[in-house]
Amino acid sequence: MAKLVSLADGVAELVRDGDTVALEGFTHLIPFAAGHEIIRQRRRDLTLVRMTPDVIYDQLIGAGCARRLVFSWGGNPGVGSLHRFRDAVQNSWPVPLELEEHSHAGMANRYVAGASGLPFAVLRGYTGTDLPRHTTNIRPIECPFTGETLTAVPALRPDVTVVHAQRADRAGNVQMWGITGVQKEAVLAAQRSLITVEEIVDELEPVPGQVVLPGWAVTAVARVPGGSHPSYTQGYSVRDNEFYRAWDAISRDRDTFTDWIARHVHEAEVPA
Amino acid sequence: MAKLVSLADGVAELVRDGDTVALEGFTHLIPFAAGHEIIRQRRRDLTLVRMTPDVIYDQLIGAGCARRLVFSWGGNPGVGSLHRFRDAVQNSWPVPLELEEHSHAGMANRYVAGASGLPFAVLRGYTGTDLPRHTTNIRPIECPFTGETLTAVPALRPDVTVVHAQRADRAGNVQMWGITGVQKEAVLAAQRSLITVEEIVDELEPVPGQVVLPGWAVTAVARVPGGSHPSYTQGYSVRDNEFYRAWDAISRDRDTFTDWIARHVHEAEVPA
Amino acid sequence: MTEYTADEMMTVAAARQLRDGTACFVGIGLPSTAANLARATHAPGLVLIYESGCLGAKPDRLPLSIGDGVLADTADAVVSVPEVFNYWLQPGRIDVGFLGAAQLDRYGNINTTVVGGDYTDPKVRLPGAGGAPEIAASCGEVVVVVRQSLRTFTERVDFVTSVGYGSGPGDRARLGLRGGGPRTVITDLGVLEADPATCELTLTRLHPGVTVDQARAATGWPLAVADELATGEPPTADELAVLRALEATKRTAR
Amino acid sequence: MTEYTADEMMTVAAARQLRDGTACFVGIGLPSTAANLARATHAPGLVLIYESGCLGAKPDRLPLSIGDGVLADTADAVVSVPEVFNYWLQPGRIDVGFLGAAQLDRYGNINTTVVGGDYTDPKVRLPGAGGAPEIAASCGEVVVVVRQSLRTFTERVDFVTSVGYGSGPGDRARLGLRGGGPRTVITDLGVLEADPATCELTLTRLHPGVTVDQARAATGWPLAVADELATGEPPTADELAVLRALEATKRTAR
Repeated sequence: MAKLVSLADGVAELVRDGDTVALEGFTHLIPFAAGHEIIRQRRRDLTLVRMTPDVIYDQLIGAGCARRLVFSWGGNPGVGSLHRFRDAVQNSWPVPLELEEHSHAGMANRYVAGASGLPFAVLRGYTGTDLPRHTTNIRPIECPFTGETLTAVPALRPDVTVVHAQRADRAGNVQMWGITGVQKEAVLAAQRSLITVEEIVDELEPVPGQVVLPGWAVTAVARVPGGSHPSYTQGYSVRDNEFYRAWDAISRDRDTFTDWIARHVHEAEVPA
Repeated sequence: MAKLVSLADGVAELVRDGDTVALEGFTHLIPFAAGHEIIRQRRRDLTLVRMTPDVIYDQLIGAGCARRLVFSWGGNPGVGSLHRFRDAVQNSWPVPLELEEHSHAGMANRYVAGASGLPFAVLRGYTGTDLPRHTTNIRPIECPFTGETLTAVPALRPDVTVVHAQRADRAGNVQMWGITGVQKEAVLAAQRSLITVEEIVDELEPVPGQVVLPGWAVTAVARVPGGSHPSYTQGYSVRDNEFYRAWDAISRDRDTFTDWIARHVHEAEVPA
Repeated sequence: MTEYTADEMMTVAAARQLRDGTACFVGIGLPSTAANLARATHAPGLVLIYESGCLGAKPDRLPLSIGDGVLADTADAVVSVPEVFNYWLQPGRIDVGFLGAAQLDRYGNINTTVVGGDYTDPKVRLPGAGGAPEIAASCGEVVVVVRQSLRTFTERVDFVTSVGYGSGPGDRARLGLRGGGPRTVITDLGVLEADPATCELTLTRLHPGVTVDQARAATGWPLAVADELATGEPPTADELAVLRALEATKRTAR
Repeated sequence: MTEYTADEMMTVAAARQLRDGTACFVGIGLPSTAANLARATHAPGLVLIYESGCLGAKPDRLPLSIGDGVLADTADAVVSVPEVFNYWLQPGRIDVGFLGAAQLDRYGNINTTVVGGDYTDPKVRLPGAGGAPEIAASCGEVVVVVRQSLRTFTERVDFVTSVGYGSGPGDRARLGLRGGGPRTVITDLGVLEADPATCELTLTRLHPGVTVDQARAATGWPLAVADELATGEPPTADELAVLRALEATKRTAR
């Protein structure tokens, strides 16, 4: 059964320096509060994995937590570029950032392979693009029946996956709905998992479109209301589009960024 | 968009002699009425595909519709053997039945590959068993990253898949819930699909645990209330356990069986 | 003491094998009865997983099929059949797999496919593999529940549907099978356990009133017997009462 | 006649490209605006598919991201991200894929990864591939929507993120790409179509008031121009009204 923990304890126990860490959530349910806790605890040398590194990874990268990024699309959705991501790639600030780059289909299938206990996944993908030139993690594979050549990608197996969900019960069964992205696969692919939730309830009332992760497949659950802000949690909050737009200016300059992280992350009031 | 058809027209148009036909439904939602229509229309030389050929396939096999069976478990669940299946395999009655035999995991992944437009699927399966000796459709495959040997099975691509569901709307969007088995994959793997439903409604009210197949991914929908009897349709009917038990005696003897098919299938009242 | 049948003893012994808080892959019939008995007695936190996609089912009556509606209604989650095999069974998330057998050999290899003749012209055609090959490969350990007889406990199985220890020590590792294999076989006569060194099924416990000779006579190979052969406890009054109440739900079920 | 901007003309031209009843894989930004404009005007039965897993979304306002809640709320089905790629895109179920580009060459090869320098030390780091490589590979056809300029329409793309026609005729077949490729490119100046014989993007239509010389001047290779160069229809009053009402929903959105 999953343990119920505080966010600080959950991150302290489950996210370690040097780990491969996946924070997932596809626009919806992005675990911002957990990302901030990782910054507060000053984790270093992380390999960050995420299909769509957006503002939360811009923050983690700018705060110097990451050594390497495995991803398929890095931008501020609907706004533009990620300035901290670009500064790290182009100028190694605050530390160099190594990239391993895939397509969404490849990343999604890598999580599927991880969740399935398989060493690799097969897809029709990447063919003819320049992506395979820059990683050894995209390889051809031949169909043993038709002889056709397809593409193989290795399983993703994060040390820890962190996601946000609507709610959990006291046994740590987790329920999410709306756009649930690749979260089930990301959690099942990982060695450990930390799930922040809006609330902990006695009984999980079934909801259309729900994904339920049984408590025995989850390591820890932390109650973090609003834990997806400025992203949103369907049924609980709406997306703070203003923040996404504001991030462009905040993140463009190293000092403004550093100041923002100091005030809004390091010195933030954190409920226990 | 899916066409709304009568069961008779749907089967006449979509199920052809010599076709590879999958009727799926895992205990729940078994498309018995459609199977009976296939018998009534005296289809021949079908390759029948189904993870769990149970009473419905015993009937199709005994009625002489099948030339070949691709499956992973053939029995009368909770009761015992399938006598028509055994008679066909052991005594070629009424016609010889060729078998291609898999495990559930293999069959499920073959449908997944079919639904995914891939020529094969990879799993940890079959290793050390005698199953690979009897088909060329189970082959080793090497992981291009780790060198580990796994098992490959080819995609299933039925000419037509038939399933039963709770309901559809007028655009042919199909909704099912409860145990939904491998039906989505079986429908998406097929060239054509026929879905029988309990009712056709104006609007599909969302239901927890639902699977929705968009009308543009479905060929035809037929309204067949009770179309899963003696199996069940969650929310509409309960399993007729008596019938499953009675089938043992009905099917044990060729004459009793033939008489039953004549009276309950060929001469049955079929609503338009 | 209450009277009980050999099948009741077998079911109770199988239920006792299941530890609270573990996850168990359950087939229909005796395994399902035993698992539900365990959940209703000493293992209330047992997680029942059915191959129909029901994770954490908590039926209040015995399901009549692995796709019984009561399983979906009471499950923590209902997932697709591909998902139950790919995301839940294959990665080794399930502690115990419960299997039956038409034939079983001394290394716990199981046949549920064909008996007699050859594959294309068998004497008896059985249901086939179902989920068993991958349950046998991937669960933390396997418990086989089967009545002991010369027809079932054979020197060689006619068809290997599910691999136990193959031809002996090291075979599972060589084949890349990651689960622990058939550690325990529960019969109507007693309990056999795989010897850690030889992998051979060894009689370690007799049910009350059963003799070693009876067990030997029901085994188609020279049966290994533990030096310290135990005698199992008979079903308790509570176990019997719960078991019979469960069985009664089958008769009254819709 | 109503005044309109070049971007409005481009969006309207892109919307017109979408036939009623087809399924369209939609990215955020201009493609989403164009697809919703089409659905609100001539193509009410257009099926919008977003990579967040929303199949058949029918938003009543413009979504602000591909994971906007309005997409899930109005979709026929919401599926997982692996499913949208594996079961829906990869098998070729989607008729039209809409893509943008940071760079584009004459064969419709697209770069959205890096510009200038080399891959590990680029002048400009762009967002990367996202869903584009497989959209470009697997959709029935691809429509690229991009402003035409020398910076964008380049002789060679610095990085092939998504394959168009590769280096010319036959390349898609050789690579095993099963979709039809970038048949149409809609810009703020006009419309280019891939020549069926040469695969080269060929200017076939100019937006009203645009000259061939303007198009040539905004193209980094010797631009092929169709013998019968058409001039497109300006946006109708209805198209403009609907488009502007849609755009207004973005500003008032929560």
